[in-house]
Amino acid sequence: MSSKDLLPNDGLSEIDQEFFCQAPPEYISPLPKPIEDFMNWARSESLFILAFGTGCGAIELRPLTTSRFDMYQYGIQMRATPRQSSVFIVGGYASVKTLKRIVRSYEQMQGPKFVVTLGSCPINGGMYWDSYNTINRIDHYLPIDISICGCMPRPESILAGFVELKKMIRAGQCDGANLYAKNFAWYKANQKRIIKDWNMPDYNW
Amino acid sequence: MVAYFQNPLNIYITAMAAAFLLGLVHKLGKMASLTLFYGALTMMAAVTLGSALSLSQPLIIQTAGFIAPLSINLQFGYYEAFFTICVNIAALLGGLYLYDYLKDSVLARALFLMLVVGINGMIMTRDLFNLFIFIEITSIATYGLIGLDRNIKALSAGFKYILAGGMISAFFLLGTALTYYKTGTLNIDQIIAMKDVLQDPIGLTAITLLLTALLIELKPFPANGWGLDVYQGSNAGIAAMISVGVSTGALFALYKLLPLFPAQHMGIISGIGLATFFFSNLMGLKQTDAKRMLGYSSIGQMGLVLLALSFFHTAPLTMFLGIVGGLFLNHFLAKAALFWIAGIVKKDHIKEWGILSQSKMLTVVFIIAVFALIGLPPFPGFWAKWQFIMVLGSGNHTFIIAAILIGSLFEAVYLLRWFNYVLAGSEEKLACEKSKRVPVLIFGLITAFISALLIKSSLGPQSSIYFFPIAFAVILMFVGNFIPTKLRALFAISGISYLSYYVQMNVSGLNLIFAQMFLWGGMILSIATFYKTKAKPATYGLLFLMLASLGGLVLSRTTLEFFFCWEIMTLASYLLVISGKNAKKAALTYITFSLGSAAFLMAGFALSNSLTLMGLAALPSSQATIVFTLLALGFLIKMGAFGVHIWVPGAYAEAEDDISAFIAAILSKAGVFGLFVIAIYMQSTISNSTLAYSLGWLGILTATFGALMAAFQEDIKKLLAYSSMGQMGYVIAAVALMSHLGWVTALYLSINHILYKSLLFLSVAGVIYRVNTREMYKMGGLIKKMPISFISAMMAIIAMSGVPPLTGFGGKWLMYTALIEKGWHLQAALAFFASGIAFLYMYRLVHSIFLGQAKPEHKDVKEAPLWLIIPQVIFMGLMMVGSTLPRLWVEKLSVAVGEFMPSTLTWSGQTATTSLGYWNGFMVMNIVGVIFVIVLIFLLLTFQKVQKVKQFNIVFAGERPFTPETTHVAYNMYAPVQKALGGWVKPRATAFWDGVTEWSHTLSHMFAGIYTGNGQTYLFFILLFFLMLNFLIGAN
Amino acid sequence: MIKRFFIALSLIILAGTFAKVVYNFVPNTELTNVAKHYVQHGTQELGATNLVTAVVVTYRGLDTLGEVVVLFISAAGVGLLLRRRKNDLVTKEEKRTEPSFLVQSVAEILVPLIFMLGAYIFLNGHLTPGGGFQGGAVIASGTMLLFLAAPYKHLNHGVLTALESISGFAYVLIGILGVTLLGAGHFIDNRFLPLGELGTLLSAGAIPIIYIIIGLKVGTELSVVLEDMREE
Amino acid sequence: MGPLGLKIIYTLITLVICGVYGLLLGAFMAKTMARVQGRIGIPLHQPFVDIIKNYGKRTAISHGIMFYLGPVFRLTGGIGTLVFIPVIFGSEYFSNFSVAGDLLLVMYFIFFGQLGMALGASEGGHPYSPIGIARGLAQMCAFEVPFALAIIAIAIQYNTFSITEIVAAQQGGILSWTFFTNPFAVVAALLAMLGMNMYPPFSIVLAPQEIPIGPPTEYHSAYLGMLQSNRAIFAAAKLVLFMNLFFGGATNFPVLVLKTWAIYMCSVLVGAAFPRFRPEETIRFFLRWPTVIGIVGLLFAKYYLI
Amino acid sequence: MGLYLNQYPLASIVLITGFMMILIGLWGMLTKTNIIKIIISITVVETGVNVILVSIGYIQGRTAPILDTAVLQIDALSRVVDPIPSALVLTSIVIGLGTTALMLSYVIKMYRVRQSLNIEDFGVLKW
Repeated sequence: MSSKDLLPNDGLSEIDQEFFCQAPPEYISPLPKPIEDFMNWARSESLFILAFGTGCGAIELRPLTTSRFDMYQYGIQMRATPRQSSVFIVGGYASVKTLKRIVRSYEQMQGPKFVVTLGSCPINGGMYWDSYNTINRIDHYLPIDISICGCMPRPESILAGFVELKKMIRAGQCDGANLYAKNFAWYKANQKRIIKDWNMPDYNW
Repeated sequence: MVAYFQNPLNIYITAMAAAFLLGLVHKLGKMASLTLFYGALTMMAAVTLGSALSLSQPLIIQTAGFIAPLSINLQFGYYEAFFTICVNIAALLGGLYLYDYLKDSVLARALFLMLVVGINGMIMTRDLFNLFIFIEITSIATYGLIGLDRNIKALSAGFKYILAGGMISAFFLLGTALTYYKTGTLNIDQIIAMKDVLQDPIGLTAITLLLTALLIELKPFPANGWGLDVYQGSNAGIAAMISVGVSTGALFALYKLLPLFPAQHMGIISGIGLATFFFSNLMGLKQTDAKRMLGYSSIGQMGLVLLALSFFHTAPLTMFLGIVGGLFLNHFLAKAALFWIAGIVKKDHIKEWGILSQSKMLTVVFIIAVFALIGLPPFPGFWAKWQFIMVLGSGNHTFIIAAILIGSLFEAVYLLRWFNYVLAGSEEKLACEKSKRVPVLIFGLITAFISALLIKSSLGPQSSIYFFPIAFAVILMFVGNFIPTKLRALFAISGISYLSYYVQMNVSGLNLIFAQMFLWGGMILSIATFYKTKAKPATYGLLFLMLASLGGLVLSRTTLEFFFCWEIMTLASYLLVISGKNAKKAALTYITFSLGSAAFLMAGFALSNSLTLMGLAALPSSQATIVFTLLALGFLIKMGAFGVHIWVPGAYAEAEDDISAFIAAILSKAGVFGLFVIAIYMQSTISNSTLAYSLGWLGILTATFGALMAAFQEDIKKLLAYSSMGQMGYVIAAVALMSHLGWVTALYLSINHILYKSLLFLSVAGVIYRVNTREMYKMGGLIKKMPISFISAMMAIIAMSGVPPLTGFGGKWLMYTALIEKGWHLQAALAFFASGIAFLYMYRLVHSIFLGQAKPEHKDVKEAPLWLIIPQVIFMGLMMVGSTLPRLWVEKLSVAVGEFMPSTLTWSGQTATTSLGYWNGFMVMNIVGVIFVIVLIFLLLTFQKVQKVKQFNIVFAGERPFTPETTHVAYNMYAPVQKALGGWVKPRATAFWDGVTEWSHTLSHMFAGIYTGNGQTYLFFILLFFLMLNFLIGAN
Repeated sequence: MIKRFFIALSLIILAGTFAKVVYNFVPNTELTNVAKHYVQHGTQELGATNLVTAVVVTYRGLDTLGEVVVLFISAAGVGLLLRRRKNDLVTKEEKRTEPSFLVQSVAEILVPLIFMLGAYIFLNGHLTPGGGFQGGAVIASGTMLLFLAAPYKHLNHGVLTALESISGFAYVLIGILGVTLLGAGHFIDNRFLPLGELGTLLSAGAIPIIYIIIGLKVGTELSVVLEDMREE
Repeated sequence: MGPLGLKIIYTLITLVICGVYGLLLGAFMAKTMARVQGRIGIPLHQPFVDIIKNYGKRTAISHGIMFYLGPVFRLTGGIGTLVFIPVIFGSEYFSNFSVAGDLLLVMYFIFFGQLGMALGASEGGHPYSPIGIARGLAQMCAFEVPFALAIIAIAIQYNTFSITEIVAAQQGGILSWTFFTNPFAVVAALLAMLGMNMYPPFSIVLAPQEIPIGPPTEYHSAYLGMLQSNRAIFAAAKLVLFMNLFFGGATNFPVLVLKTWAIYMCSVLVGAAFPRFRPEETIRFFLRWPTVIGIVGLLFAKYYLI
Repeated sequence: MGLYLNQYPLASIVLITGFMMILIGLWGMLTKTNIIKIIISITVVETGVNVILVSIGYIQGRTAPILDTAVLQIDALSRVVDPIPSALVLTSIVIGLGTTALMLSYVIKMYRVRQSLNIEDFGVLKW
């Protein structure tokens, strides 16, 4: 598939085309096994969360930084910029409006990157399943690594989820970025179906 | 026939015969009478010239077959010859100029002829009563001619003139009567011989009356309101004749009678002259009517001539002609030309004078005239004023020097403000008859010719060094219209190359270093000027002139040569600045401060009593302190030191972009050179003095405030300008250290400043050329479009900030070492602060222009033109070499300074060692290079995939940026700093100088208030003037 | 008022200065050296019995030439100011009052007499009190009377100008004749003509001629001035 | 292997030691902060893991050449600074390349990395980068004043700019340290160091809550790894410099660790206790008391010590 | 020195009259606003100067310098007054006449333009 067919960037005006990069994401093959394993360990031990509260669940993240839960001891830190983060947390229901920001922020993170969802809504819409405004299945739009259920999940369960995520990373099971690159066309089509005012590039580097 | 031309009496005979015949000949037809008129004028001029040329000794002409005192005699000596030549040539050209005016009225022609006769008579006659008659002839002819314009202005002005004239003639006649009563003769020579008889009350009253009358003819302050009205109200051609002709007659008449005046009271005359000069120019400041302004200037100049006359009326011929004659000639040529031009322009208000710029030739003459009046070289006024001031200096007439210099400055301000209006241009068409244009041009040519002669004669054996470059520059300026830009540039560069070769052959040591800075720097920078497809015609000539004058500065041995070059440099740079698009206001500020600087220099040189620069070394210390202060102030102004820096941003910013580079990089070093010169020669006095200490503080303050102000600029060139000011501050401090290390530092910083300021200004010139704005926040992201410009700017700021490994660090290292070695610790701390502040603006510069967000309108911007890139590459290369092998040049500087004081900088290998520390530039460069490469390789190896992205691919809180303008952080970048330190850089200096301007304008207005326009008031002033004179003479 | 006070004050100071002059003034009892020469040798040298004339016309001839010039340019100035020019708006001539019969008839008688008197005065300038200027002025007064008598009568400008021109030029010419005939330094020397017998009309060299010329010139010039002023 | 080779090897050893030590200090700082807040805090190896992870990122972006080179400049600046400082007094090899220049070189070389980084970050095009840099530069020129005053006081006191000689002059007992001979200068310098280290209350540059996270907003992956490496090395270099100038230097590594740790604690403890200044407050602060203390120190040196 | 008025009454009276005329004329020139009056004042001043000139040339008890039958050449030296001041006065009168004529023509023209003879109305040019 040539990049031209895939990325017309037709949501952008002519002037804007100049300002955005047109390249699609690529599949990046892992390093040789032992190095990759070591790296996976490092990745699992150094989880930088993008501090982007996308939904009501974000309120449950805050206690993690406090002395009671203190996620820092597990190597989990908050980061203010998606460039430096490796974990994206969809904090509960994702509205149509938020989805655009979620997609852009996610795409701006550098791989390997992981997505964690909190609560029921990202899984099936939860109590908002029939809302005109809420995304029902977030994994149609982003490759999800782990979903933590509950409405909302308590901080303890979030921590448990992170522990699970770390295990999965160490096992090399979390390869969302490559998945996204592979199924890019599908994801993009889904996203564009929902987001009507698509005014950003097709892939947000 | 030859005899005809050799007898001055024929001037009168010709004129009178012609004048009487005119009426009759007119019956034959207009052509006939016109021919007669112009024929007579020509013959008069020819007779004057012929008589003057055949003059072997002063000629006494007796009349009526009797020897004086029985009859009236005339004298035609060297002095008379000089003045009559001036007058008669002016009359011929003035008559030509008035052709339009005179062709309709035969009476007017007769009057004009008689006016000339009157003036000639005033000059030549040696009989007191005859002088009275000639004064009356002149006056009445003038009254009549003024009435030619029968409008209310001319009429009321003329009537006031008649009133004043009536009073003058009453005074003169009464004086004559009393003189005759006391001496029994009317022959001036006899009266002078018997002047002891006049030392009683009646005699003194007689003398006072005569002098009052003649002085009033010269329109002294404050009894000169009528004169101003006449200048303003009458036709320009007539005003010109009054200004250059009638005044000449009066001046010479006064000169004749001056021996009568008690020598111990000569100070009164000086005082009158000085007050007239000073106050006229002060009052001229507020003037907006062109002719009245010229009137103020005329009166002022005559005041100056009077002042000179009071000093030199007994001086030998050469000195008399050199000073009084020079000042007079200057006024004569310039004022006639200006009045004539005023008549061509026919606009009262100076704001409407833009129309003049439609005629290039007239504008050139205008400039020449204005510059001549200001006293810039090479025009006659410069030489005369220089000699005059030098003589005053040797007599310790400090007050007079100050008043003259301040008055000159006032004059310069209003004349140049006028020039600005001329340059403003206008849509209106300039109608100019050939008969009016020709005299103006001829006067322009005469001025140029005399100036050329004066260069040759005044500068002595070395003069050709100065003469030929100027000639070359002038030619280059004039051919500017005819040959293509590139060719002119080529000529200029080859000229500079030859000059640099020549200068380097002839100087050594410190001067050689400066010569190389000026000329090599200038040469490389000249390459950049190729980028303009179409330069203004005069640009290259001026550029060459500026660099040549810098070369001359280095060569100069005498104070005159130095000052000459300094002023030429001022002149050339001023014209270069003003050729910028909106540079007029800035250029005015620039030239005002430059002339102020020149005034300080002149005063300093005058008080030093020394003809050579070397002579400065021999001054006793009390005198040396004053001289040093004055000279240093002059140089400091030119360097834009703190407090007198307000010209800096305007001049740098508004000049054309490539010219700014010259001014910042090269021209600012002239002040450094000057400072060095005086520091070297007056080393013994200045070392360890409070003066040097204050100078050091001033330097550091300049650095601090320059940097601070630079940080708050939005205009890229103003930023650079303030930055230059700051950098010059370090140099000032370094020179003030008066230590070996300090001077090496100063040289090092100067050279480094040339390197990085050239880079910055050229880089910025390219940017401005491409994006057409100077506001930094309107640029951004240009690194991708103009990578080389970026690299050059980046190297420049690294060098400027003093970050190793580039050359800047050497400067900082030397500077701090030198400061601390000297014990100037607090200064060193402040310098640290200043260099910290410098980071602010340097970052701002590079970020706002080259980094951040590119603007859509700059989509198609290309790299700067090749011609701008070439010199940048050269400078970058030089900088790299200099950074890597600092010993290569620092040692040379050290040796050059070592001539004057023991070296404290030692070398082993590439390591420089001082008493405080050590520095190995070579090693630093290598270590940094190696580390950099290793780290870079490491980074390259670490990456798996790097995607090149574009400017909007940035983190934007989940959104996307919409416009580059709102995403680019550049405007008011240092708002927090401004909040914290903005109070330090409130425009206090500007406010101060604005205050000075306002005050002088208020004063100007206040004093001008005495000219109520009422003829009676003027008469009253004349009466008071007499009473004052009488009181002064009687009371003493 | 304050202005007047200051004027008065300064005039009082000036009066003080004058008083000092008057106080110190010793009237002459002897002629000055120059005057002595004139008185002793004037008559022989120039042949004029009226020494003032000798001084005016020859010894200080340049002054007189200047004087003529002054008068000439005054007249020219008046003409320049008052005479109509091409582009002037033509104002309607004012109505002038007819002179009385008395004036008219007296003028007819007197004017020729006045002219004659004038001529007499300038012709005898070297012998008796009087001279060119005085004569000229008398002639001009005749013209004045003429104007009063005949308000609408215009003088012939052409003739007057020619007369004036020629007489002026002639004066200069006579001056030059002194130089050409007697050599350098003899400008306006009357002695190129024989001095004649002292006390006769045709004596004193060129002085009578000069005075005739001056008389004519002054007369015409003053007449022209009067005419100009009237015509305005 | 000539002396130069040996020197390079020792320099590398210094680098490694200082790098590790710097990272540990960083971790220690975080840990201390956490303890102050009642948390357990990160494990001490966390910074190492972070760096490894960042170097191991699979993708990266580049905004352009200067963006790319920014971290390179930064790290070069850090390493260079360390290299120009003699680390262990009395050891020829651990004096590294301090023969290339004296204290002034070090002081100005500090800017090398900062300047390069600033330019690189600017090319990223992110608006927060220049804001952060502008704040950083403003803060820098403010804290430079007390620091410069302290440095000059030292230069007066020891009449040299050579760091080795300054350390040499402080040998011979604890009381000959500058800390005791001229406490004013040292206090001024330590106050300046608070600003230099950019911990609260002077953390206006990074200010995660205002301008997340200032200059390096766009930096990630290996860039970030390099910046983190530099942070460790540079911190160590600065501490060594302070130790050398004010605390008598160190004759071996344990002493070095002890002294630098103590110096570091000043920053850490202050940082843990204070909220953040605003930029203009920062500037005013440094130009007020620290400057006064610095001037006192300078005058003290000038008129009392000599 | 001293006051010689008593010794030489005629010359002194004339002299004083001359100075008085000058002062009176000046007063008129400086205070009268009517231009015609100013001109008259000027002529008064001029006349005053001429009177002084005459008085300077006058020698008590002598006659006019015309050498005819009344005054013979031989004793002319002790009989006549100084001819020079007379000559000067003659010239000065003529010059005064010329100036006055010119002034009057100015006045005529000025009156035409402004319809006024007040000098204060002609201050169009000032400062």
